[in-house]
Amino acid sequence: MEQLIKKIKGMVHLRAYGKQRDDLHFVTVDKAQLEMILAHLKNYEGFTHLAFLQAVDLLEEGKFRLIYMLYNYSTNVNLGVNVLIDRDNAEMNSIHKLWAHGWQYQRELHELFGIDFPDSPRVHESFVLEGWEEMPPMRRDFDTLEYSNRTFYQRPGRSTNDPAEYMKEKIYKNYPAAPVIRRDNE
Amino acid sequence: MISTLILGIALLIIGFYAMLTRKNLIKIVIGFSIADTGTHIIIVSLGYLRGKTAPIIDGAVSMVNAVSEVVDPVPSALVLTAIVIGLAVTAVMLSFIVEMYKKNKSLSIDDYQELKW
Amino acid sequence: MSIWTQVLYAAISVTVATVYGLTLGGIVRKIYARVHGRFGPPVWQPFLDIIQTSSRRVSVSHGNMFLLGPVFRLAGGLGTYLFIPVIFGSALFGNFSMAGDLLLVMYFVFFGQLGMALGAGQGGHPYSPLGIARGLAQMSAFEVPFTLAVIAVAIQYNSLNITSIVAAQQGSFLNWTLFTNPLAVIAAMISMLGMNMHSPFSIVLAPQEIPIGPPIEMNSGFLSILQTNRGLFAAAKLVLFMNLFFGGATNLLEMIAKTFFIYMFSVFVGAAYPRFRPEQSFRFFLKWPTVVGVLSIIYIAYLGGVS
Amino acid sequence: MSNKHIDEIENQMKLANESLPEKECSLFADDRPTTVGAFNKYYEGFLNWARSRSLWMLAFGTGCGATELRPLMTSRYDMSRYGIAPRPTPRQASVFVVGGYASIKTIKRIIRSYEQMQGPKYVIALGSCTINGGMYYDSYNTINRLDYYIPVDVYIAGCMPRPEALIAGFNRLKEKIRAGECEGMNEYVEKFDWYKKNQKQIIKDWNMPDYNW
Amino acid sequence: MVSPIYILVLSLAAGFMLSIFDKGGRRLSLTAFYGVLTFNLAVMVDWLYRLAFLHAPTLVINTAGFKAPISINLELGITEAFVLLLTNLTGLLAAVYLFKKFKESRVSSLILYLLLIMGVNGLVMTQDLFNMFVFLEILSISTFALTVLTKNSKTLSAGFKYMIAGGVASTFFLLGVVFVYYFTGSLNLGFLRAGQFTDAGMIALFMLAVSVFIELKPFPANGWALDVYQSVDSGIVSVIAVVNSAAIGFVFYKIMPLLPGNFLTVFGIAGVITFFFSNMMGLKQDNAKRLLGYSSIGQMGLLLASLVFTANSPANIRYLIIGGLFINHLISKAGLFWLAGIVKEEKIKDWTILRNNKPLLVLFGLFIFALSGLPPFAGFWAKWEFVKVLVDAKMFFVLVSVLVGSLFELIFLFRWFTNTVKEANSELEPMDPPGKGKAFSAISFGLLAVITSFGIMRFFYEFNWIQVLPILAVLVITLIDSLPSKVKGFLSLAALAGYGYYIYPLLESNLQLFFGVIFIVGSAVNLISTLNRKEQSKGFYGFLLMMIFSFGNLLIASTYLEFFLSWEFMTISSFLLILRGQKAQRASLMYMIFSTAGAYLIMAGFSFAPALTSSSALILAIENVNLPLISIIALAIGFMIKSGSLGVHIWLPEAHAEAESDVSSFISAILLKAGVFGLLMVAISYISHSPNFDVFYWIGWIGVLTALVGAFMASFQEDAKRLLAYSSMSQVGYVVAALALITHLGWVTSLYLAFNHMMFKSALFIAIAGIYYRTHTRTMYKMGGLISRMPWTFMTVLMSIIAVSGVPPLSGFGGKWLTYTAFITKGWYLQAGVLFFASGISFLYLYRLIHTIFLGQLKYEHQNIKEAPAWFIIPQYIFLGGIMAISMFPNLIIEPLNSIAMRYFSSSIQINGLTVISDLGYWNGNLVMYVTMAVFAVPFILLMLVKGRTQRVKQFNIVYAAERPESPQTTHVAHNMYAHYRKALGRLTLPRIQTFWNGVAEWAHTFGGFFRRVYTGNGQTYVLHIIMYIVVIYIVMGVR
Repeated sequence: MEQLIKKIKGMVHLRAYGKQRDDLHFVTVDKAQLEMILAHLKNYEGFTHLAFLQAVDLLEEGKFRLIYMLYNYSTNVNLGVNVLIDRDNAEMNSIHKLWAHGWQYQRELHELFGIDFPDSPRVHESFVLEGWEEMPPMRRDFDTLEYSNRTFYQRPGRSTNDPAEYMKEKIYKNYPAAPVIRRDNE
Repeated sequence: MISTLILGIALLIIGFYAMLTRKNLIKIVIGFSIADTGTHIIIVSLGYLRGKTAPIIDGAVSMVNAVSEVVDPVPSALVLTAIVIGLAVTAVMLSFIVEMYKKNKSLSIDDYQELKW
Repeated sequence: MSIWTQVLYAAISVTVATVYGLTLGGIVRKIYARVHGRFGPPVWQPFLDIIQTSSRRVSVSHGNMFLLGPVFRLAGGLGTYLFIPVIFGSALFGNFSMAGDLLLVMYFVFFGQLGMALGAGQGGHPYSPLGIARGLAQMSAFEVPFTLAVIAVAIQYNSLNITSIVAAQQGSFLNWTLFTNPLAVIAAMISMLGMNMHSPFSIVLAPQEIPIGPPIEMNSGFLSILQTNRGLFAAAKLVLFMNLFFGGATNLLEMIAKTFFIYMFSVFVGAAYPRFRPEQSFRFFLKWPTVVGVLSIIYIAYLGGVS
Repeated sequence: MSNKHIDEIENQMKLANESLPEKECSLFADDRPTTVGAFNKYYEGFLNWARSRSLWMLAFGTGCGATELRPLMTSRYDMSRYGIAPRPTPRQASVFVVGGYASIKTIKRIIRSYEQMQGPKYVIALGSCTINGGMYYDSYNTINRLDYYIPVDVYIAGCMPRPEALIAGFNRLKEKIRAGECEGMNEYVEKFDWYKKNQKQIIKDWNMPDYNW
Repeated sequence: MVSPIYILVLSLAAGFMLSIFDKGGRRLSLTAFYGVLTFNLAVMVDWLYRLAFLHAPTLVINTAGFKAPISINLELGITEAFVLLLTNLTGLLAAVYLFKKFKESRVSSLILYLLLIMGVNGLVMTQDLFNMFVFLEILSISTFALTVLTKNSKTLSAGFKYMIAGGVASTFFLLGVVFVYYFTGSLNLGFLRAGQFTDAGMIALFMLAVSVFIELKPFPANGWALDVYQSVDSGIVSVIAVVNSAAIGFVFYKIMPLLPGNFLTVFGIAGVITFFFSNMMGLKQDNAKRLLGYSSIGQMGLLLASLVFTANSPANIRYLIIGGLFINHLISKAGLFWLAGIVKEEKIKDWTILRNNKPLLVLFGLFIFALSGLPPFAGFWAKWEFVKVLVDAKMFFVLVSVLVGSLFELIFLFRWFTNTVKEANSELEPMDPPGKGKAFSAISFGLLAVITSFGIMRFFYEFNWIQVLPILAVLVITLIDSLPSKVKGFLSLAALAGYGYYIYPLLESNLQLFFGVIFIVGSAVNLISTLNRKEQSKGFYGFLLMMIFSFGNLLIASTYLEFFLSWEFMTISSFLLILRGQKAQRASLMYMIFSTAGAYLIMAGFSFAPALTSSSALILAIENVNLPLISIIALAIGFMIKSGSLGVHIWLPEAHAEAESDVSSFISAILLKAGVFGLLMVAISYISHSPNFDVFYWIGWIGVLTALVGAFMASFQEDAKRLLAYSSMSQVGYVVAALALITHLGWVTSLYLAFNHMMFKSALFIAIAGIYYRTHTRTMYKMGGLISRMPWTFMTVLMSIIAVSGVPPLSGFGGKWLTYTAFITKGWYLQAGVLFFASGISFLYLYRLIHTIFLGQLKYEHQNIKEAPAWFIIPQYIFLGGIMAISMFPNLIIEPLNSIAMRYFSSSIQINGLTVISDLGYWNGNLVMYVTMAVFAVPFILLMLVKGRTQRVKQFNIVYAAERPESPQTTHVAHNMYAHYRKALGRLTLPRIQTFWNGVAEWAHTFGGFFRRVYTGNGQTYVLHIIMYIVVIYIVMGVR
């Protein structure tokens, strides 16, 4: 794995590298070099499978982090390739030519985060939200409660209980406290 | 008579052989001519009677005993006609060859196979 | 017998048969439930269902053919039943069997199926024609052994007249076709599995793949007619089988007893086997049952099976 | 009444179906549903009794609560003894069990299916989500109150309710039916415009006729 | 009264003078040229008139003042005069055809042409062998020279090959002449007798005969001729193919009496082989003129064979055969060569431009029909009689070769014809208008063909006018073709009524009457649907009337020939009707090929049949005829081809599907019944005698399997008409199978089914025609939901499919009941089982038909279409009325059928009131109908009670898994509807028979392609062929 990271370092500007587990690593690369490195990883390093493509809204930094999670079947290693893109007018190159199913993720990201992927097939069609008109709902500055209150009819008298406390009070009032089971790995 | 007959047949066969094996158009016509000549010799030899003379009634053969002295005149008459006809056919053939040579600049019969099947 | 007496008798006979057929359906559901270890619905649940569907206040129709589809279906069931003499020697249950013989009955079966297919077709739902296509194809397959069996019976009794076929089986139970011509009975009983469309031959309704198939658009009153027919038609088929192969019946009790056991055959097979795929089903009927049917004809016609 | 007048009234009876493309307008029925009243009391009572004993449930799992419907069919809980049977098509079903939270996308299908059921028809709403949104009360795409979109006969609270609770709910529904209180079908027609307004407010991509016959 | 010697004199003189005349201008020389040719013709007309009508004695002209054998004498008998008349006529017309050419070319061509004609005249008339040689050479040399009338590399090389071959042949001829003289001392044919030739003399005769034979281009020593035919100018080649061949053929005819029997047999067989192989090789040919060359060679071979094999026949028959073949060859071949010159396209596929010129197209068709030996042209009669002669002489090898060869010829000719008429060709170049002379010649021969045909029919066979009526109908309709289509339609209907009125008294038996109803009444009702035609429909009604009249004539035909003639008329007219379809090229060709194969079998079958003893209609007279087994088999297969039985059915779906939609109903509902009628005829003869081989048992199996396979195939069709076509095949399979039972009940069944099929299939085809008229598609999955747009048509289809399927209470059930009862009574149990299987499968295709068209989803483009026009609806409901009538009152039809069958068998059914009782069961159609109505009413009332308030919804209001349908196209289940069935049993529907016939065609083509490789194009090889051929013939004949 170190070799691979070295190789990547030699090829592109590696912004960051992190190891989460033995089989899960993350690298962060530049937006412009993403496609190249993905193609390389797919074609030469055995990361043939795009497990998912997901975005994280880094509201404070004004960025989206896109995570291309790749998987290598022969070594059973996951490699997340991260790239940071601007939050305003977010736009990214499509990777549907590398992984045909990528278009579906990109369509989803477009709908939920408002990240545009020009050239990606059917990217502007609605995905799960049929006829959504507001700000993309997964952006963190979207106030979902406010939206819910505005859109749906609330039933008055709603209250919330912690289920454990509630059950203790209602059902198990007369029972002794449950024994704490100690687990070895704790 | 037999010898001329054999000669005729030989010429006929030579002629046909030439027609079948030579590639040159002119040679084929020559073959045809030889065969034709062979035919003519066969005709004459069939009409020939040993010790008799040509069926021309002149001083040598009198009118009276012509029947006993001359060979059968009919084949001779036939042959004259046949020679003329053979000549005509040969002439037409040669004229064709001339025209063919003009058109295609070749005298080989193998070059005239565009019509087939 | 005047025509009105006949009509009255026919009405009584039809009512009895329908009630009987529906009850049988209820019993079957009960049996299935008990096999599963459940309590199961009450035996009269089919009647409740019919009342429920027919008491819907509104219904939806896709057109005249859709409207007539269930009518055709029930008319087919009624017709089939009405041309079969139910109880041997009984005027009450003799029906209109003087109008035609076994062939008429066999072809009248198609009347309802064709009409239903047309009605369902006008529903416009893609599952309907899918189910019908399966049903017709399966029908063409299971009719082969059945026909061969019927031909064998016709040869055996030298008649296509159901009454005389029954008459020839009277006397001792050894005279039943079941014992005189067992091969034909085997072929016919296997094809009955297909006819009843129980599992493993339930490819037409097939709730998982093509949710209930042809009647998918049928609703309210239309559905209640179909349910009624299900009871009546089941009874008609059973009576036909009883007449052809099991010596017929001389009284109502005998009829009920015999048909019940005939029906149980397909029920038990259905409870035990999973469903075929369509093409497996067609191939199945055209293989062994057909061979058995041919053998039965050979046995009867050429090997002197008729004693 | 003049012909013009009759035409006008008839036009009022028709639905606009504005969200359909023009070429499809002729492919959908555009009639407005009407109320159909009960028969006389005693006969209707008999029918209601039969209806309550033969509840045909639309086997359409709209949310996570539908998981609880499966055990209901098994030998342990055996709903068939109450005359409850699943039907694969809304045309034949009489009870619609809404299985928990209903996202906007799902509510559109719920409305379609509900309208395609033939009345009298009943709705059992399953789980807290259908009552007030439950744990999804603040979600941007899950409705909070089902009864604003279709008439609901019985709510079964819980997250999720156990099969026993479901049976209890069904029994409650039976009682209501026998009491002749389940007129959701007519209610829907009477408050048709209100329901449609609510529905259309959240379903932006309508793309179906205003009433799905 | 001019002595024919002047023909020679004048021709020769004119030949010399022409070059002088030409100095005075081409006009003058041309006048002289045509003058001489006209003079020749006039002399021959005069002489033929004298010899034939004034019974003048044979003219003998002695030359040089001596009598034969001293002098050369000419003879002009009636045969000579006849041949010369035709050859001179062809010569003149060919010259007219070549007018433009002659005007421009050097005068020597005129001279050569005159010499050629003179050579022909001399050759025919002369009685002296050597003189014959001289004329032969004159003919040859002038022909050689004329081949290069248009000079190019091709003609030159072809001419050269021709010369070499001709030279070799004439060498042998000369040798033969001399040897004859050597052995007999005489050269005069009149004085030579066969007996004079000793064994040694045989060689002389052999050389003589074989060289003439070589000149007649036997296979395979004929490559040179083909090259000439292909390359040389059409006008000249018509002369070579027709006039030269005729003359040389006549030479052979003249020396025939000298030849011993074994020689003749060998020559005859060689002729047949030539005919067979040249036609087989023609299959592969795509060059029009070379194709005609193959055909010419074949025809000459046939002519030779007929010369040889008819030697023992009565004179009038012999002259009909030889003369018929000769005239036919002469007219059609010359005509076609001329057309080839007019069209100026080498490749067959380029002949489509002929479509631009309708009269020429008609002419082309005329010549093709004549050449194929179809009636009413001379070749037909000749072939009919020739086959009879061959059968009588038990020359089966020759018979088979002649028939198969003829079939090959027909195949390539009709491929050419259909290609010309129908081949899809987007850019149709305009055709140059033909020169006046060219057109004149061709048209004259077209007229001649018609005149000779009528002559033969009128004077030789003395046919009643009714037998000729089909042809007359075509002619009359052609005359009034400019009238609007509707007027013609009504006139045709009136004509049909008149015809029906006329033949009604001629129908002596119920059987004829029954088929008369199917043929005439059925056709008349079907004809109503054609009244919808908006366009002019040129020729359509002519062919239609021709077909219907031929049907009628089949019923009243009283001799084999009349029957066969009507049969062929029916084939021709139906072929032409099918050909009118848009893409009917392949379909019509296949139809023609199969029909003709069938016709040849029928022809052979009739030839084997013993003579008729009574003069009533054939269908009745055949009772007393004991047909031999071979005749029964041949006839049965022939008729089964027409009824589309399994194995020979592949024409059927194509023809039904591709014919125009209002024609298909005729083909299916009525044409197929003609096959049944024929088969019935065979069966009638069969039952009254006790044959030792049970043919009909196997026919029964074929019928049963036809029913099964037809039903299978129908289930997997996407094309509505193709589906109905296979359905027709299946239904007629039932008819044939029931007929093959040869029992009373079987025949009742068969006729019942036939009648029923006529009605419902007509109704269905007309319904589909109406739908096609509105939707412009036959592909079923492109339709759907039409029930709301075309309810009347839907009703027809619904009733019809109930009638087809056999569901009570409609008439179809009667058919099923009768069928099974009949089969079980007969003891054909397994067959009954298979039939039941077939009837089960029929539900599949019937449902597919009605569902995919009428039910399901209506397509966007059909949202606003209208009901079919009334002209389509009216006949449908007439047929429906018929179906309802016999459903309600089956006795209406059962009783007559019972009486028909009782003529041949004792009755096996009782009719008790309204109940039909068989040995096995009973059936009361009337009661069933009432019960059905009642049981239908009960649920209906019930439904009305329980259905509540019903909302009528539209097509997209379906429970689509809580979604809404995307589009009607994707929601309509129609395409490959029985995919699962195909998966299970689709192996049974593999087109094995199609593959088999494709294989046969492939083999024939391969053989043709293989054999024609002998024609290498090398002149030397051709010489080798000739010499080898002579050697082989020599060995075969065993000349010592």
